[in-house]
Amino acid sequence: MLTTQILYALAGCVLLALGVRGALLHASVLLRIVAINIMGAGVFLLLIAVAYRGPGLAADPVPHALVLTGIVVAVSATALALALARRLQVERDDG
Amino acid sequence: MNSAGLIVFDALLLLSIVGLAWASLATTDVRRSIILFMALGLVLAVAWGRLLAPDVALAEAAIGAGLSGALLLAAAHGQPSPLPPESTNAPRNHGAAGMGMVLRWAITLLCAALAGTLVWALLHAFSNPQHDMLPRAISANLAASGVSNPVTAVLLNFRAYDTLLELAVLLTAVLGTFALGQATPGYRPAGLVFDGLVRWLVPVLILTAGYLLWAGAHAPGGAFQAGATLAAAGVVLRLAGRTRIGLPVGFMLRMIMAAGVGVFLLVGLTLLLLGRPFLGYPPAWAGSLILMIETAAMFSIAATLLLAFLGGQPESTDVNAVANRQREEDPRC
Amino acid sequence: MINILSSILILAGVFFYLAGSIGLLRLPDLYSRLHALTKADNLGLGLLIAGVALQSQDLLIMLKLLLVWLSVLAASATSAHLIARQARRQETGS
Amino acid sequence: MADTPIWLVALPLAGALAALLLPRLATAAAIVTGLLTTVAAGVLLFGVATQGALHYEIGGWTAGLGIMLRADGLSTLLLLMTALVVLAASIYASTYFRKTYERARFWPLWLLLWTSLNALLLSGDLFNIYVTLELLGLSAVALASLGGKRAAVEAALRYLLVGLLGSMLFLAGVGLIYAGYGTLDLTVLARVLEPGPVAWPALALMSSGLLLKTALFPLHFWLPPAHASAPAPVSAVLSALVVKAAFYLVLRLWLDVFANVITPASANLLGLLGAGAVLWGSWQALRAERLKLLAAYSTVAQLGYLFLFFPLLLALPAGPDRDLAAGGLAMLALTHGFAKAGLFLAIGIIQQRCGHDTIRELDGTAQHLPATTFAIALAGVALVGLPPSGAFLGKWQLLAGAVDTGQWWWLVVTVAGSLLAAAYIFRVLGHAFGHRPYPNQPVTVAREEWPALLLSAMAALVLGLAGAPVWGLLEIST
Repeated sequence: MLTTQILYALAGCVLLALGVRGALLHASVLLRIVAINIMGAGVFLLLIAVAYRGPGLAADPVPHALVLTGIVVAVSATALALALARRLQVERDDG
Repeated sequence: MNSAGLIVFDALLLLSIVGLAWASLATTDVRRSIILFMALGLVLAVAWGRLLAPDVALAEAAIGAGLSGALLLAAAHGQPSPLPPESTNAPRNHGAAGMGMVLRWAITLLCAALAGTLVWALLHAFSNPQHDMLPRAISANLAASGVSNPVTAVLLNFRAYDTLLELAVLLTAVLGTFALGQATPGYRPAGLVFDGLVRWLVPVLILTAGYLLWAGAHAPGGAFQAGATLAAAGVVLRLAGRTRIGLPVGFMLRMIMAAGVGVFLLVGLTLLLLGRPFLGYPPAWAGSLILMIETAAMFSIAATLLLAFLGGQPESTDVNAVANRQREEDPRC
Repeated sequence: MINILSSILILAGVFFYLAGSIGLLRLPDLYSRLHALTKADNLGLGLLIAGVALQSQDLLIMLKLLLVWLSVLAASATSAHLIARQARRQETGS
Repeated sequence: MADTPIWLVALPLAGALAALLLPRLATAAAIVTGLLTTVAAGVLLFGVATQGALHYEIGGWTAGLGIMLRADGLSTLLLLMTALVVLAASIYASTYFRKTYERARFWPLWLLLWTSLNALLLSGDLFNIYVTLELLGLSAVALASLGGKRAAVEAALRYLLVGLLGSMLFLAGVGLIYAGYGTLDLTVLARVLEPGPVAWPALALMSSGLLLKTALFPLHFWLPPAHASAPAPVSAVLSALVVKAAFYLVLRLWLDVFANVITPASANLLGLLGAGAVLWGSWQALRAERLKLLAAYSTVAQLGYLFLFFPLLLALPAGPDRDLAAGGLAMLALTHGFAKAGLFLAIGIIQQRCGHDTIRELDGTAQHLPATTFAIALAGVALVGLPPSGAFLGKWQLLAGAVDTGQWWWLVVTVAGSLLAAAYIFRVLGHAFGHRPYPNQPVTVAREEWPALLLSAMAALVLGLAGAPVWGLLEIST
């Protein structure tokens, strides 16, 4: 067992749980979007910690590639969510 | 650095990660939360570096911290600042407030249980010897993949199909934002100092993007990091109040948006028609094909991220835009 | 010898960072906070980079470090200017 | 033949790009793509029926290193249903969206949605499934927001946030699996997974993400507004296919990949939630004031039936009885797909022709739009589960399974749900056949009404008679 790996994975779990809590409890749409992004960051931290093999050893490249994909997917989803939120604001102001 | 120092470093890093996440979620001020989130992204980039994931560190710094933050801040732009505290302080009768408290605690407990279970499961997973079947298979096949950076090999060769679909996700998101409305109006023109920075920064960013794209084959970098850097150049221009930010309109814009998925698909299908598997590059050609796909992907990613920052379709002479404001005719009964 | 020199530089850099952070927390208004932050950070980073550059003993890496410092200088100077100007605008209400 | 799986993904994706680049030809491009993809789905079905399950290694890399597509009986049947439903809805959509800019927006997203459905049904890799889920979620949300009204945007935003929460939970489960087993390939995982502290939480995380997306009671709150405020062809596909894609993944994980990890208690929990969905969804459908809302709540209920099968399948020993029950589940899912799509398209016609879909004001619709009303009645036959619809066969197996395993309480739920379904369908038909004299001429517009009619007829007549081949195909598994 690698202490580093465990510590970072634990932080990932904490971020995930904090994000879920924020996503469920916040009233503001933007804050919910931030919360979901933090949740994603937690999952990414978990994956990268899984990939870590110790100092001086090459890490497993698969989780790195997965996280890169995940980051791009997350920013896409964030962009769409923000566009929806903005449109909703416009509709509210009009009505 | 000796191991004691490293442990102190780890502890500080982890504390700031958890602390920033907590602070970002604890506030009801949207802008404050976003800025703390961006700070979290930067600290995470350091953590990726610490965990020997430089590719992810670059992407996180450019996309996770930079562009996501820019998108969020742009969306918060229209909102009054600081946002009046929502719902928590809203007048309520006692029963509803009691219910709310119960719900909050229930959700908090649920999330704590979630974290606890995950930790428990992970400790079990880590107590077994680590699986290195897949990393070994990757290094055994790296020579045939056309690139020497294993992360690029996974992204654009072994799991290229994921990346193709991921580009489709990006395209979907921007098409979705197009359907929702027009680009936001620009910002006021930059003053002398900012303009000076822009003049020097934008060429450097473009150069960096080119370098990252080329370096991706053998060192940390690649299309996503490069595309995000290129998009950052556009964002900077936009913030400096420029109207022309390097994006074409109409057909050319759609070409650039489609280029990433298009070239990828074209390469895959051409190989299929030549009797090879879909996206099964011949080893001799793999390097060039990957560079070609990555170049197209970089432009698509940059354009897409920039369009997402604009928040919709830039003004154009397109039929779409002109007719955009027209409402549907009334039903015909 | 080089080790001692670079340690002194790095420690000096850390001192400026510390001073800057304390200034950010303790100083009364936005302008003086900006003053503390940018001045101290730039100098702190410069010293830190000088210390690290001495350790590396490779010209290319030294150049890269110099580039990092120059970029940060430009960025922080500009952002400090923008923040101050925006604050000024809000004060004068224009 | 061996390449067919990848064509099922590549064709709609290429079509989406064509529709994006040539907005004026978008409709033609979409219809051509639709025909080609449907042919490909037919070829795949033929291939699987004659040669057994198909595997396709993308890039020629072995599974594990690369990503493998797999097509077995169940996924092939769902792929063909997807193709037929999307094709019919496409034909309807070509008349529904009348303006060039509407079409230019709609078609690329529509074909991307189809791409994601096919990719999801074929995927044999856990992380790839996550990517397809995100593609599915984002394209579905973008399409649902096309209505443009405030209600549609609001519902779409909630749909997106719930979907993101779900896919992040799913991804956390995937990460756990990778930490514990070092592979993402479903076939390999099915071999190596064992019950324990890694597999249980991973399955729980992935399942809760998927249950959010498939809107299982009580996580269904986002579905009715999203499905009821989207444009009609989009609602049809959201209700018939999109939620079912997430259900398919639950089924895949529980009965196939994690088969030796699940416990009877967890299956009973799913059954219980399913029962809640059947009763609550049907009750809300009965109380709905708008047709679209009725259809959306009916989706909640119909998904509930599918979850009732889990405790039965777990209790039945492997053998012909279990296969029969599994076939009943597939039959019910297929029938609901066709029937619900037909119903939503028919509602779309009513909404466009009459300007509203308020149930109380439907009087005279049967005279005004006879073919559309017939389509609704046919879809209703399938939703209630009357013979000869496919749902009748499915529910019959559900009842038989409940009796065989001595779990009579599922029987009560099924009967109660069917009675409620009959009530809400007859409520609609009662108004439609109302005697208020209707001044206008009867209208039939073939291109608008055929898709709805064919889909409903497929559900109510064809599937029920095609039981034997469906059961035969389902026995082909990977």
